[in-house]
Amino acid sequence: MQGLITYKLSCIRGERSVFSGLDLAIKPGRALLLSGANGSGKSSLMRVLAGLLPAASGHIEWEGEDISADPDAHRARVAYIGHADPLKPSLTATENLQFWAQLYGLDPVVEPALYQFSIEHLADVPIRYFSAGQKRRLNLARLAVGQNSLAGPALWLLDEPATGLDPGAVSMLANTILAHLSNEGVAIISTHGGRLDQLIADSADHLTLQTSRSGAAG
Amino acid sequence: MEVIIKYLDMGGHAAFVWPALGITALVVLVMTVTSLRSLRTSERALRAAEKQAPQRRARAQAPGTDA
Amino acid sequence: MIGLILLIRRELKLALRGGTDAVMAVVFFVLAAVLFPFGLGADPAMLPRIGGGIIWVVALLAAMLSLERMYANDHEDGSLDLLYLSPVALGTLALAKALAHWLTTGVLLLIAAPILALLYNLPASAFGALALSMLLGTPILSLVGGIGAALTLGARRGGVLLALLILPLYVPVLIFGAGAIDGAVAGRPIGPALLVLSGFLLAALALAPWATAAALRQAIE
Amino acid sequence: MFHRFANPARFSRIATRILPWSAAATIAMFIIGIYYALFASPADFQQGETVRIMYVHVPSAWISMACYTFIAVMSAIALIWKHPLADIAARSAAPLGVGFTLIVLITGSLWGKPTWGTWWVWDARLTSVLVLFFLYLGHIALTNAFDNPQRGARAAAVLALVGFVNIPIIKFSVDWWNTLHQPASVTRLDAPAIDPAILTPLLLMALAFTLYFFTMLLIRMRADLNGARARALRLSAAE
Repeated sequence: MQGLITYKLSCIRGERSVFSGLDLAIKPGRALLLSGANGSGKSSLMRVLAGLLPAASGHIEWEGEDISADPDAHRARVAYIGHADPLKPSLTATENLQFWAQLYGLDPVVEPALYQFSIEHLADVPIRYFSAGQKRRLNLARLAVGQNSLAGPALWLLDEPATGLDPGAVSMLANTILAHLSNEGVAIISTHGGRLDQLIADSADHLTLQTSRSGAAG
Repeated sequence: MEVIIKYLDMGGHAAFVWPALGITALVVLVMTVTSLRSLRTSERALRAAEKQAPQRRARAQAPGTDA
Repeated sequence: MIGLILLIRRELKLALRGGTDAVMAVVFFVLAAVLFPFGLGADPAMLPRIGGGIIWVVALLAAMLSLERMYANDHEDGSLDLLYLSPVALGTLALAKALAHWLTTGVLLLIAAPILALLYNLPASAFGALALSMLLGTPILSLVGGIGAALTLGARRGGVLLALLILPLYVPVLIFGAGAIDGAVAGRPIGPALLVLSGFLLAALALAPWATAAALRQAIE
Repeated sequence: MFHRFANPARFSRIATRILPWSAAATIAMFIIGIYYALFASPADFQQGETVRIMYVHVPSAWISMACYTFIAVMSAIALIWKHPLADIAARSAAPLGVGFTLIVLITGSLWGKPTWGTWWVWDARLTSVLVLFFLYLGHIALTNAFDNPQRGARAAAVLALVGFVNIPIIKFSVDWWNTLHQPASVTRLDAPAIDPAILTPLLLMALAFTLYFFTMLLIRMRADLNGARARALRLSAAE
């Protein structure tokens, strides 16, 4: 079991090099906690690993296979949480979750996921009445939807997932992540430190991205 | 003199021929001036940037060249 | 295919619950067309001659009103990233978006068009040409418009820019759409114009999702 | 072939070496071309002296169309091979396209008044060129509409290709529309054989315009490359 490995990965945003020569190796069942100052390239790295952003150079392997060999298969194994919550204000919590589950070919029974993040009482409430923290919980509940099926994504890419969460919700998130890791899943989590790091510390490695010193990518 | 006036008159169509040629010359001139000016400003910006970062990567290339 | 249906259903649901966008487009359509006689005079002999062209020009502008939001919401709230990561191809997404846009805009314009035909005193023989040309032409507006909407994602001054990009590309639809109606008013055969419109529609169905997908790909990066 | 110029730094060096020559050739050709166009050629027996407008009008029309084709080809290269120089070439050519299209429209109008008796005819060609003009403007506006220049370049590349597919369609539509609305009242210059006395200055001016386009393109591409390099240097210095 090899998990996720990157070789000499580099990324250019606009005309600026955000990181270069990045080597990572994460075994199944482990998480990587990614820290670094603003602009150090955490989000860009997440997007490169998800396949949303092409790498300027280097390559990424999953279980020993280059992901560019089969991008569709790679996308199918990725669960991505970005900065924004991709939820539609006019749809209810259930409808929002169900849409993503169906689009990703996952089991559209979403109640357990709502329970997992303690928002089951909001199941039929349109998102426009949600607070920012509640929206975040619902977005994270997407992770729980596919979790227990074999088809569920194996690679979780969580870009500052704990933003706006109260301590209770952070524990729920930590439990969800730990359950994922115990299923031999891989998670990469960008963070600015805090409770989440402590809660999953036993299963996680740390990496601090340095702000890129070379602005030119020549 | 006669010849010149007759020539400038363009067979009675001076009001069309000369403006047409004049506007063409004007557009060509504007394109030339803006192109040259952008080259000048870019060279100035490049020199200023090179002075700011002389110690490091003085021969840095434009981005994306190693992709 | 399942993805296509799923996406269209979502768009329609969002349009139904969310917004008055579609209704506004139709109101604009009628209102703008009503303005022309005030400017041009209401000579009952002239109105049928210019009616087809005006209805089509106004339809182009009305269809464009809601184009800007086509992908913008999904772009802003991160949905576009997830749509891209899903097993559904971007081309399918583009097709679903265009079809949903047509169902919420083009179809309503199609329904409202006979009202304008009455106001413009079009002869009864032209109603068929009007309906058919709108039926064939408005989906092209949505398909080609989708390219523009995807291209201007995240741009400054997106709305005006979108108009600048898309209106020149709409010229052929305008020519043949209005041509069919004019032909019917003047008693010429309308078949050729409608056939050409169908050809455009097929070409747009084949090529526009592809171009939109390429544009979306750039927007996601 | 691209690999020879693939490296922007090498391109800059080559461009620097070519520029004086192409600039000199442009000036020389303009002098010869203008001499032929204005002095060494007779007036057309049908159109009289207004034929002299043609010597700038027709070459500009050729360049304006060739320039769009050039942008489309460069856009395809930029999208398929992600070549940075292709983006820069397309971006640098577009304002020149606007300039030449503007010349075509204005000189066409000034030629039309004495020849057809009106400043503007909704003639198929004129209308197509007008649409081309708007396509150029849209291309430039889109290029500059984003904070990330690369995003602008790629979006504009997609637009250029979409526009390129559309130009024949627009042309054909306008032809059709024109036959419907406008009886063919305009006798055009498309005589079977053009008098060599007219053809010579025409070709000379076309050559001059082409050289001019090429020279300006090199200048603009160098300016663009310098700017990108300066931005990259400043970013590295700021960190």
